[in-house]
Amino acid sequence: MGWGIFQYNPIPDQASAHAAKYDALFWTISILTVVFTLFVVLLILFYAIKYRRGTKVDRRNPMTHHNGLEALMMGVPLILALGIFGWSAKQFVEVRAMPKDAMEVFCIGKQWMWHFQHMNGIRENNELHVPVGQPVKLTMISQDVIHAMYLPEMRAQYHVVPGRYTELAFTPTKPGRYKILCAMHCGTQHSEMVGQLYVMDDREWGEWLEKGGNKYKDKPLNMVEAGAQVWKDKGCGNCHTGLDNPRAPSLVGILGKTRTMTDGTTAVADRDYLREAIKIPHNRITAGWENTMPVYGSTLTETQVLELVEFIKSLSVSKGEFQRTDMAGSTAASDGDSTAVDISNKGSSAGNAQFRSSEER
Amino acid sequence: MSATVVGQSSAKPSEPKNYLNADHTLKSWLLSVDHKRIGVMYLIAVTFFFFIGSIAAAMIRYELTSPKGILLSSEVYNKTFSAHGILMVFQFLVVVVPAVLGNFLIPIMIGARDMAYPRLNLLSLYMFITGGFLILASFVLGGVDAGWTFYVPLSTISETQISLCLVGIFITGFSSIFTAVNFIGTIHKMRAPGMTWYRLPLFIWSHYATAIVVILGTPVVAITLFLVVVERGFGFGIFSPELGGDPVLFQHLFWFYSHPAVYIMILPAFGIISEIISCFSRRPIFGYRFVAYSSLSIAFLGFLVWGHHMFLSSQSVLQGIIFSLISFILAVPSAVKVFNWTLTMVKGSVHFSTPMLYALGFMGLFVIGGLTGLYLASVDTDVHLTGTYFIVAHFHYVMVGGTILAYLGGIHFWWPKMFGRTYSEFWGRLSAMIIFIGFNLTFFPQFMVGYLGMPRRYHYYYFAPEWQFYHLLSTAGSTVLGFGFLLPALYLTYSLFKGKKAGPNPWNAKGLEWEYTSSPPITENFTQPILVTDSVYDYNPAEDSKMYEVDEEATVEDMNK
Amino acid sequence: MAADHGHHEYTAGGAHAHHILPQKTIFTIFGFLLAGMVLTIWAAFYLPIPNLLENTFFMQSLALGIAVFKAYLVVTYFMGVKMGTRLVKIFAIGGFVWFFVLFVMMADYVSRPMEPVVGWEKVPSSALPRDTVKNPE
Amino acid sequence: MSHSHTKETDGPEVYFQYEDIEQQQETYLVGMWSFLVTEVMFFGALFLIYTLYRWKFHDDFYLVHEQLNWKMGGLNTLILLTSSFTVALAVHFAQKGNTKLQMRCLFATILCAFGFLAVKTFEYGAKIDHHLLPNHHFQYGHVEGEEEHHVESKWDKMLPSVLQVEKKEQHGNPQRARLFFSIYFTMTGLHGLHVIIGIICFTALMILIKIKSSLITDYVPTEMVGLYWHFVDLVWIFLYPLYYLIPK
Repeated sequence: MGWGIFQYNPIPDQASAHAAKYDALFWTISILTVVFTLFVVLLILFYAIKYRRGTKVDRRNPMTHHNGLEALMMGVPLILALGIFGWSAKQFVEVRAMPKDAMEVFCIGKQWMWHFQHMNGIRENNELHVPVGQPVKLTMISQDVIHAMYLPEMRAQYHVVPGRYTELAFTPTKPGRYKILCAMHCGTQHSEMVGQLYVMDDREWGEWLEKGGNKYKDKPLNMVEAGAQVWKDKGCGNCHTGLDNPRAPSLVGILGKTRTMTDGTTAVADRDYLREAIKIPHNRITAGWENTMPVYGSTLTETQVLELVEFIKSLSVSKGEFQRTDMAGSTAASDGDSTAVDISNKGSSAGNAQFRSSEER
Repeated sequence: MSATVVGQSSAKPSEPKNYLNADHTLKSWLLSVDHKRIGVMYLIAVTFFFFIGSIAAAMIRYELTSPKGILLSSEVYNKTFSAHGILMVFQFLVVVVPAVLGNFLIPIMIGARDMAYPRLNLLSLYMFITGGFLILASFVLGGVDAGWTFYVPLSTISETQISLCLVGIFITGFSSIFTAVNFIGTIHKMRAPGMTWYRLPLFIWSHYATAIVVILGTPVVAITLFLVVVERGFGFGIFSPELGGDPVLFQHLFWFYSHPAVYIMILPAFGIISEIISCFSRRPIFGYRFVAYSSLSIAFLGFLVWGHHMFLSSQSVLQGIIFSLISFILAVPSAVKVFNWTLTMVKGSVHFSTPMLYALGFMGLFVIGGLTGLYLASVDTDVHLTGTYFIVAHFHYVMVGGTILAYLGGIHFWWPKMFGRTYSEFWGRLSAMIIFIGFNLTFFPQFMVGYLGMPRRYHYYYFAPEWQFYHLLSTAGSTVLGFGFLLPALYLTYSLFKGKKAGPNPWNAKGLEWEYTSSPPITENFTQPILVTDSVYDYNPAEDSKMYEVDEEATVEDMNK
Repeated sequence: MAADHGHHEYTAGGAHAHHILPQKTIFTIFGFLLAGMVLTIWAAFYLPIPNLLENTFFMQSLALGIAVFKAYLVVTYFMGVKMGTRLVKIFAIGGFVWFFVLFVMMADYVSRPMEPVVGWEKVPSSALPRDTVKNPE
Repeated sequence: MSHSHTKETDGPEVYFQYEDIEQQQETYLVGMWSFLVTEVMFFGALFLIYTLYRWKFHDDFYLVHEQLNWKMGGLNTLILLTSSFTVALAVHFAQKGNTKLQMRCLFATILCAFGFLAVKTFEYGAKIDHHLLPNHHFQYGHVEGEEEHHVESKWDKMLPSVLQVEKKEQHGNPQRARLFFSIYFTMTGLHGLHVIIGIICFTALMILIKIKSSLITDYVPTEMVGLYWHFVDLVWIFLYPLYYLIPK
């Protein structure tokens, strides 16, 4: 603590591309607020003192209404408000537009920890390492209650909702260590659901990647490999082969395709669609097939679903070769323990002591 | 207000009997259908709930002086802030002005003998108390840890006494619906002859707008909370994500009421301020119709902005932007009110008495509270600020700086009418200033710490010990504020027994309640039927000021009294 | 504050009872309501046009249309809005208008599919309405 | 507690806060209507939830709704429409001052209300026997490793054959079925609660008229309870097609 208590720091670090734009808007509104407040307060004081009882001022014919003045006091705030609205809405649309070239990181919120998983399979608890200058897109889902991923230095926040993927993008611009907070009350240890965001320069990032994340001795399976593991364990390939067959459609190249359902409706096969198709397959059936797929709603964790989807995504890359499914199955067969994809990361020494204790509880 | 007495006086010429001493038995109080007695009983009840809510607030502030907490476990801390929020919102802010001052004054101000449905009024008092005690029981039996917003699925999986608490809130909700039904019936149908809509005091206009909001909004939140109860109690799954239900739908339905609820809290306060400013500037309110219609338009627009609580809760971007736009437009009628109040002082004769000090304080704080609302109405700035102490500071500026200051102003204004005694002006002015200073000291630092990123409802902030500075300031301020709230409780109670007799119109104010009733009023309010012939607020500032010009020394003496 | 005596066709005398709904009207409305009920059920099961029977939107609109008509009859005649004061009319209409303000909420769910603006990724489809199984067999 | 206004008239009693009987009657009706607006919003939120979920999961709702007995629902519609009719008549006779016929109509209404509850008991009973009440006994569709469960409900067997419907297989997603039944039981349950409150109000009204209570001085109390009852009918007018007659 020490001297830190008396540190006066009016502005949190600006560590993302959006932060400076955000602060520009913030301080513009602040200036308007101060000007308006001073104007009104001084006006009140001026009139109150000028017209306090007993002063000798002209009090004849006090005005009871004046439509022109009313129009003015409605018009000026309205125009200013609309100006701010336009500015703000524009920036909001920008910040909610997910960059195409973003590095994708998956985030699972649960009581009371953040779990992150990188595309290359590195898993982190309550810590997130990202390279500087690279747009990062968090694809988030909650296992239990609603959380809010809040990165104050990035001026970024979005809710993490159960049953639905939400997204949050930011571009870190300054290396350093920043806060990850939960801004939505989520139960007893809400205030301990904090973590660190490490923004690293290219050299550090390379080293960190090389080590497979600084917490792991062995190089972990990447997302696709872990997904292949799940694929094999659950026997997905028994029905979903490289080509459409009477039992099941092929999943090769499915991501992003528009699928026609038995009822004639169409759906774009995005991440949410695939999650639903894995967890509650009978909800929507692709035209031409029957409702035969088992329900994996309770047997697969959110992490496993994410990995499986990444694996399915990888199938689309390989231009639909028939062998790919079998091949992928055999790649993962070498270290066939399915606990490797468990969210709790038991084998790792993730997080500092503070976070680990909260995780074990 | 000018009005003439018509017909022969049916009661005996004024006798010292009034509503307070009409009957002395306990039963005559507890089963009274007199709107004034019900108002007084509400006063006692809300003060009780406010006291408990304040203790919870004090515990929160004390706990936050250290980054690692001092006394409470996280579990107890969560229960404490939930208790604070639930009691203050549902048992205090939503009801305080309408139930105490509205109940007491509305029939008198419009020249009626009582509310339209006196027995319903009594029923709603007892529903309010029942609801309140169920809520308190839920705290005693284990507490509630989901915050006052009860977001699902947290509130459906929590193992605390949420069901009992929600049942209490449900009952309180219907209590405020019945009060609102009563207000609507009374204001529509019970006005004295000649009391046209544009002769109504603005206090009535704002209560009418409030009542409309209550009957349209409260049932929605009642059913929503009821659904949480059935989800907890029977396993029904209406918001459950596992069944395909949408937890965000709960937020939609919740804020459909709970944003308008903010206007339920603040609109009656606007009414009080209009009355006080007009009386102590000794002149009619500037732009009467604009102030009246701004109440209605706030009530109307207030229903279309609930989505600004949900910009980040995976609501569609398009809808978020539309809600943001309407929220910005909503700033306009509020600005109209503030400017009209300010201009009311022009060519007036301003008295700095206790209620006026509260009203001026209200205006200053409401301007800040309202303008900081712009940060949150604007979609982009909301991204960083929502869910932080910035929000906490903002709504306390509106709710405490707005509603509570106006309520205290109103209580001080109508206290002589309610109880026939005056209080010490010195202590009154002193407490108004202490509250103003203490309030700003408490909540202004929270804007700053919120901008720095301190999430609300956090128990610890050991990861950022530099925030302690702001929390220390805030806690120090809250001590001052608490002391400021304690003072009126003491000297007002003292005045009940030892205060000077007030006389029917101590402020020399206009309005039926001042000019045609005794202090305290008799049970039937008026001794004769009333016929209103002219508009409200016919003050004469020039003449009023002259009275003080002539004898300036006496004025100084009077002010120092 | 005087009552709004707009419609005098129902005045049937009697102390203070200005607007009494005639017995004949009550019976007629009851007949309409019963007919509406029968029509709803008949249409739902025995509509002789199979194409329409398969048309979800039409069937839904038909059933709801009849329900709205029945509701209109009940509100206007049985609940006396037609003979009521202007205030009662305002309340009756206002209540139902506000019922639809509640449905602004649907705009959130409806507008989610509109989201993909240039450069945006696909909107999460779990937020979208989708029909489910048509033919489970 | 309330003493009559000093004006001496032969007409109904006027409470002290009112000027005349007309003001009193209008005030009561305004109050009742503002309360009904509240009720509209109360059920409105439920209708909104229903609309949203049916829109999202229309086909599941269609499949699940086949578990409901549309004949019983239809019977209940008939009963409620009849009761609405008798209430309208009761108000008519109350306005004309024909207490005898008024009481008969009120009694018929109460009978209808009990009839409604009886039908609901059969429906709910059968649903509970089939494990369709969405509590922890809830079970829908084919369970793996079990025979197709065909629980016979004693409530179904007691029904006359006219009212029985063909037993449908439990198709559709069990989770959506649970969602459907959650909303179904909430909405119809709350509606049933309103019916019970209506019965209490009608009974109290009849007793007060019978003992010539000073509380009932004119037709307004009957009209107010009538308004409430018409509202209850109104809700069911929409509930019936929305739950029992979902089109494909």
